[in-house]
Amino acid sequence: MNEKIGVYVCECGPNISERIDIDRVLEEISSAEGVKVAKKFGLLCSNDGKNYLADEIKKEELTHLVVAACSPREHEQTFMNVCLEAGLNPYLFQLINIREQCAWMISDKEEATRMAIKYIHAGISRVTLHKPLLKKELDSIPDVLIIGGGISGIEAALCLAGKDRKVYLVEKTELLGGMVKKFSELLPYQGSNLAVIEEKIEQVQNNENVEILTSSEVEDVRGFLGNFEAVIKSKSNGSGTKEIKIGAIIVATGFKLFDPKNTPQFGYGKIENVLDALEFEEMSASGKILLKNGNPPKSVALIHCVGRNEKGYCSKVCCLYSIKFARHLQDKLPGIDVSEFYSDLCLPDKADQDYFEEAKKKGIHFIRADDFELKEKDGKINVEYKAAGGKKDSIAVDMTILAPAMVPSEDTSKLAEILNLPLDETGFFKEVHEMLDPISTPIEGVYVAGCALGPKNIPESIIQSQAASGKILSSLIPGKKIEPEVKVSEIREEFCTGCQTCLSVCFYGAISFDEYKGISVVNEAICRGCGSCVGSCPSGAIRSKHFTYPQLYREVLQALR
Amino acid sequence: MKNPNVLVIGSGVAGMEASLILGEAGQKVYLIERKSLIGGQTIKFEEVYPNMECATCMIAPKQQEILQNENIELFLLSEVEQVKGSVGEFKVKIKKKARYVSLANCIGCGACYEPCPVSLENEFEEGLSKKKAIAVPCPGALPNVPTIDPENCLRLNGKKKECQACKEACMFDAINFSEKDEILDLEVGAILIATGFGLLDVKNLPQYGYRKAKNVYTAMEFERLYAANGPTEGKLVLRDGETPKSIAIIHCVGRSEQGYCSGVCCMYSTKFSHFLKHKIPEAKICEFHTDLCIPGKSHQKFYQKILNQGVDFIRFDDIKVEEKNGKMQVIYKNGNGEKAKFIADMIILSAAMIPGGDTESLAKTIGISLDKKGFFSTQSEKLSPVATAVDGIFVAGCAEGPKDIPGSIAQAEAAAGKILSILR
Amino acid sequence: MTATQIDSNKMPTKGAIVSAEEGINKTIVDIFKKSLEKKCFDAILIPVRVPETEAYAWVLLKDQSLLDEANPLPPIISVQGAKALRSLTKRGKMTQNIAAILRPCEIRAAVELSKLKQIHLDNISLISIDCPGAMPLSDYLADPEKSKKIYKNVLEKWGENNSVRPVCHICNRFSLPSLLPRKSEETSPVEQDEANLPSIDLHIGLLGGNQEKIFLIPVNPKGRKILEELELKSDDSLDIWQTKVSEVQDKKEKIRKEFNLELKEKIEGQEKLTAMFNECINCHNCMRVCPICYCQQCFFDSGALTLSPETYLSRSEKKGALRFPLDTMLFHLGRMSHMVLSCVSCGVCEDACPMSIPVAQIFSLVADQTQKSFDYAPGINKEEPLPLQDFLEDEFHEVETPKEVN
Amino acid sequence: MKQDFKPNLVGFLCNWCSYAGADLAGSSKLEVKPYLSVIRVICSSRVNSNLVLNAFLWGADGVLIAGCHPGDCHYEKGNYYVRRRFALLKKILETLDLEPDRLQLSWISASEGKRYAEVVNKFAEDITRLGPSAFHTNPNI
Repeated sequence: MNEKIGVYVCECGPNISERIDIDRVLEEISSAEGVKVAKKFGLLCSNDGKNYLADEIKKEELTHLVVAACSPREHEQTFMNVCLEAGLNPYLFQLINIREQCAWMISDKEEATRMAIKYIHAGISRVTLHKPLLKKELDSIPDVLIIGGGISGIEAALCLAGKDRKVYLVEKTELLGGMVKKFSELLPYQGSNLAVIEEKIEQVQNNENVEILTSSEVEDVRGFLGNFEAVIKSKSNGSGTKEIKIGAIIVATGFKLFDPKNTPQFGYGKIENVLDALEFEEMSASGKILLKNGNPPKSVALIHCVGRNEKGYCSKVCCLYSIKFARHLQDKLPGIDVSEFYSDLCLPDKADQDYFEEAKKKGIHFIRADDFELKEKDGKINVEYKAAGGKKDSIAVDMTILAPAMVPSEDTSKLAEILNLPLDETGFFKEVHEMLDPISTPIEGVYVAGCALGPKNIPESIIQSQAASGKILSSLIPGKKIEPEVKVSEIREEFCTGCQTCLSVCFYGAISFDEYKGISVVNEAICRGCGSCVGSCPSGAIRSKHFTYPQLYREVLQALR
Repeated sequence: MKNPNVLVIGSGVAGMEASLILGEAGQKVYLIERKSLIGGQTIKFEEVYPNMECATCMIAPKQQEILQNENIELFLLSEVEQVKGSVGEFKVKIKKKARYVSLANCIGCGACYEPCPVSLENEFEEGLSKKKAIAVPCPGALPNVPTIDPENCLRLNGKKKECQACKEACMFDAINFSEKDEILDLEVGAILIATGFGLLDVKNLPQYGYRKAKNVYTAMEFERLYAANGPTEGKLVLRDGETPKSIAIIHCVGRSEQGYCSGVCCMYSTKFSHFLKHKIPEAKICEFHTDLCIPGKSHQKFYQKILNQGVDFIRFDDIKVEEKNGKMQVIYKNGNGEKAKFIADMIILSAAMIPGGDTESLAKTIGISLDKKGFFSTQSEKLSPVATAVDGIFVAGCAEGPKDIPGSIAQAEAAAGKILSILR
Repeated sequence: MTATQIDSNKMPTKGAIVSAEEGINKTIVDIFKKSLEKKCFDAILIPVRVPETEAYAWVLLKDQSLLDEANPLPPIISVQGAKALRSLTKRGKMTQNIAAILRPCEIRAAVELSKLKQIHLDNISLISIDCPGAMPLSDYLADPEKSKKIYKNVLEKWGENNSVRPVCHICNRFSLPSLLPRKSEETSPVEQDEANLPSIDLHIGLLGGNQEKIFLIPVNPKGRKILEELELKSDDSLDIWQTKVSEVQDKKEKIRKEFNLELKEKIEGQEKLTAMFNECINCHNCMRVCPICYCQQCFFDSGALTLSPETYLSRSEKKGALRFPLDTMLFHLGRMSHMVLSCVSCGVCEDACPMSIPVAQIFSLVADQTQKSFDYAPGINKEEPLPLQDFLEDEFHEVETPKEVN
Repeated sequence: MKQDFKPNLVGFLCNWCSYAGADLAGSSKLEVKPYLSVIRVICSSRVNSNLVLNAFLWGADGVLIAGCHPGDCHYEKGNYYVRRRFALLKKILETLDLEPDRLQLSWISASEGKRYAEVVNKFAEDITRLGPSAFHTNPNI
């Protein structure tokens, strides 16, 4: 044994010194194997304390440091920094929590002292097994792949592209703009006129740092944050595939509408002049709001929540665009009679309610109803419904506009497979954490923005694109290396039998299988060090650095002295 | 040359998120917080819908990061006094109130609370518990360092000049009565406003009987009432110590007065029911709502689940609370216009979210406009939903309007994104 | 219904009945000779008697003349068939079509190993056979002739002659096609039928044939194809076989219940269990022969658990004495926690135990309980995920400390 | 009931929720019985039978595994896997009647300092009642 372990007990003023017999502690542990010095100090986290520790490490030429003080959650980092300054690898240090978990929760001084001694012994016998872990640094590529050329994708591209960051914008159709292109107008407080969109499209097209790949799809993606490789296949005039290297990926593949044919009661596809929302957008964009017979409608019914029950969620935006339609109809066809059929009005944004009140003032009827049945009746559409309170009623109109639920776009599941991303029960992409991390995925460096994550209005989609950009701008800085987690898992090849249990439990896809060697391989750039794989491996073939079996066993043994 | 530093006002989930992203990007961040602790409103919650996750567990790691990130300079008990200049070169005056307890010296042992002779209402706990004139708002508050309340400290308010009970109890020489408020000058390139929200003061809506009928609570009071680190350590009891047997939760309190839907009340009220059902299975719970606003792909499922647990959801037109011989009753007209009443021994008011306390004055100091609801307005009509009318000044979270947590976080990340892209 | 009950209307109802005047063994052997002729397999994996000895070995046969010494149902299990299959395909899938004729427990072990990526089942036709059990290795080695006689009788009197190994005597999984894996609620009935077929192609039914005929039972399209290639019509009714299987099954279930009750009595609790494992000499043979113990280095052999001398001293101080070999209990419980959910109760561990500790009986008992609690049937269907590689968000709350502690 | 008996308890606590909960119990000065030795792991899913059984064989009278509440796992799914591993181990001990109560799985969040104290104290009481585990007192093991 040539360890020179220094053990330092912090008095933490009275907090530890009054509740634990520190002198007895020192006496007990100073004889432990490998301990060179065992001392106490008033307050080790103070500047004096930190300087004192640093000096001690140098003076005593310590090989390992054990500090008995407060919780690692308080000052582990503090003392690791002290080690760094004093030229000791910070992982050759162990902080023992004798304040929160001894002094403060055990009133009997005897007992508190006994436990403290246990913990410190555990720390001493553990620390000798610590390995001097080193931070790795990986080069990273700042460039970004954005999948989907709708408003979200465009916004992200504009936010990210710059002289030192190239953006590849991949769109599967021929032109940029996505769904918004089809709209006739936007809500006044959500992009007053479509010129705003056109501007953005133009900006992106004129930006020499954005490479636009229309009629293209992503075929394959490999790699990790900072170092992804993607294969893009172009459908236009067989120009084949293209390999690109990027550091991050934003998925912005948007949504499509629920097909109202799946809810026959609305007569969509059977009855003339029953349109879905997008069809009406295009109709009004064309400027000709006409019935099949060429005449303008005199009365229109707008039905909300089509497919809501079937899908099990509220699409949030339908109420508002339906009101938008109603007001548009009134402007374009004065005197027209418009009725809105809703179940619950969803007006969550601060300006929504005013917009709705105005519509009501303009004489648009709002009827809360369900159980619809649309029938053709002498050239008109007869909308039968059950009004609030259960009374059956009906109204005959020239035209009906359905507001179907928003659902994931076709290629969502295919893309999920390529990128190895989870979908949620609604079929949209699943955020890694619904609350705290609403645009990230389990794969670091891969983000999702806009309606690919779920129904959203335009500002929200833009916010998410800017959010994804923010994450990328701060984690992928041109010329700056990325530092992956240090306390990761590693495979001990000689023990791995290749059962791949670890692959099945790793949430981050950090483990892959080496067919040639027949063993699992941990990608340290992806691993977050949770140790699930270690726990799941019966052979003990995975080592979680800094939490190895021998290290934990030493703690167990000391706990049971 | 542009100044790359950023001023972030408010340390709630939005302010923290933005600061962390900017800090990680290597930007110098000045994070200004009016209160003595960071974390904003979210740390008051026990769990958050729809997955009933523990809010503290979610937020604590972020708070730790904020305190440890060397690019983030935190100013607590601080407010913006003045803003001059323009994008890339703002000059900001900050007023930093005295804490009288040294962040450097104090180790948060709490030895100083006990000896303090003053006991007063703890506003962090919505007045549901008492605290001393020197105290942290709640266990687990970060930074875990108390503040002396100068209005109530006998020494500082001059009522008992010689009192130094706390100073005597402190072994770390952390108490400094002579500490003075300071004015600090900062220079930044961009400013992010994340001052969050407040709740409509329901005292001004007499029909709900708040502070008149004995067991009417605001949503925020209830959040603390069931928080494990709250005044009752999560035990659900009425003011008289009784366990409630029938509970009414009233949505849309103040919606018509404010003229907007706050977007989150339906969900958190449903969350309350979920919690109540779990704690007091036999309790009768009734949610009084108008239009249910439950957007978001997982929210309706959650609502359905609670519905199936036997919670009543009643649509009301108008509603009021009365107390007759000790019994509280909710008198309402239901969706079909029929009058009815519900006897409740606990009533929870889901009140409208309103702009945070200092919004108006802050808007004046910074010189930007508010919308007609009193929130900071963005150029959303130009599809720029985090940028204010003033170049280089951004807004995120509930300062811009009512929002849920992910909404606030996304907007904060967006603001950080915009700032990073204009500063590079 | 539990994972392994019989659901007669789920059992294959049609198959080919082949007369067996020349004895079951020869009949089966001839069929596989023909299968080689007809090129419906390129090779056959089957137990063969080692010439001039009483030993049996697994042989991968390409030359049909060598089949004469083959015996699909030898009186003993010397090497667990799954282990043979593993050594064949651990490094990759078969490049030619192989037929593997194994006992049900061997097949099930093979399927578990395929889930554990230790066996590639591609291009392998799994062919199972009604199994009356095997003789204890020790008995057989002591007097092979006698054992063979007894075994003949075992074959004639299904389930009545209990000179087979105890785990065989209480085995309720002796006929694979009757075993149905768990139904997952998600899958529609249609899918279920497909997904829930046992992972074998062909089954050789002996029950109900009283030595005069055997039943060739296709379990899936592949099995039917094999019979076609052998020019066998698979439209004979299987009623006789089915009724007999169910009959024996019921009998076995009963025996098993009673047996396990008695066993529980014998081993339950610290004291008794310790007594049971007291003879253990820590040779770890049970682990080495176990098909499911697939680790190339057993954690409990890995030296990870060797401690410092002073630790042993302090342990002996605590107990008053420290017994060697060390940690036998740790080894058995540890091994159990690693493999028991996949344990197929094949009994080779017990055969291999030099101290004749009833390892297999104990493990089989625990296997029953644990597998039931996970609603898992090892080795029936290769699509059914391994319990520890899977989870439901809402389950096992009974093992959690309740929200209100007191 | 053995009054003088002081059980040796080992607790594997996840770093993000349960260890924080324990700290909160401390900083709230809640009284906790001095029998449980805490071992910090990054996620409860790091724990498996290898660790637990050894703890027992080496002298633990009880083993506690504590992690984030289901759904709260800092690594999203970890605690679901450990729950299954635990359920298996528990079932084995039950079947062999090896005092399964000596093994406990608790979800304790960062804000549940009080719960931490309650869980540990209750556990300590129960084990005290059970007395020392034969695993390490019986010289024949």
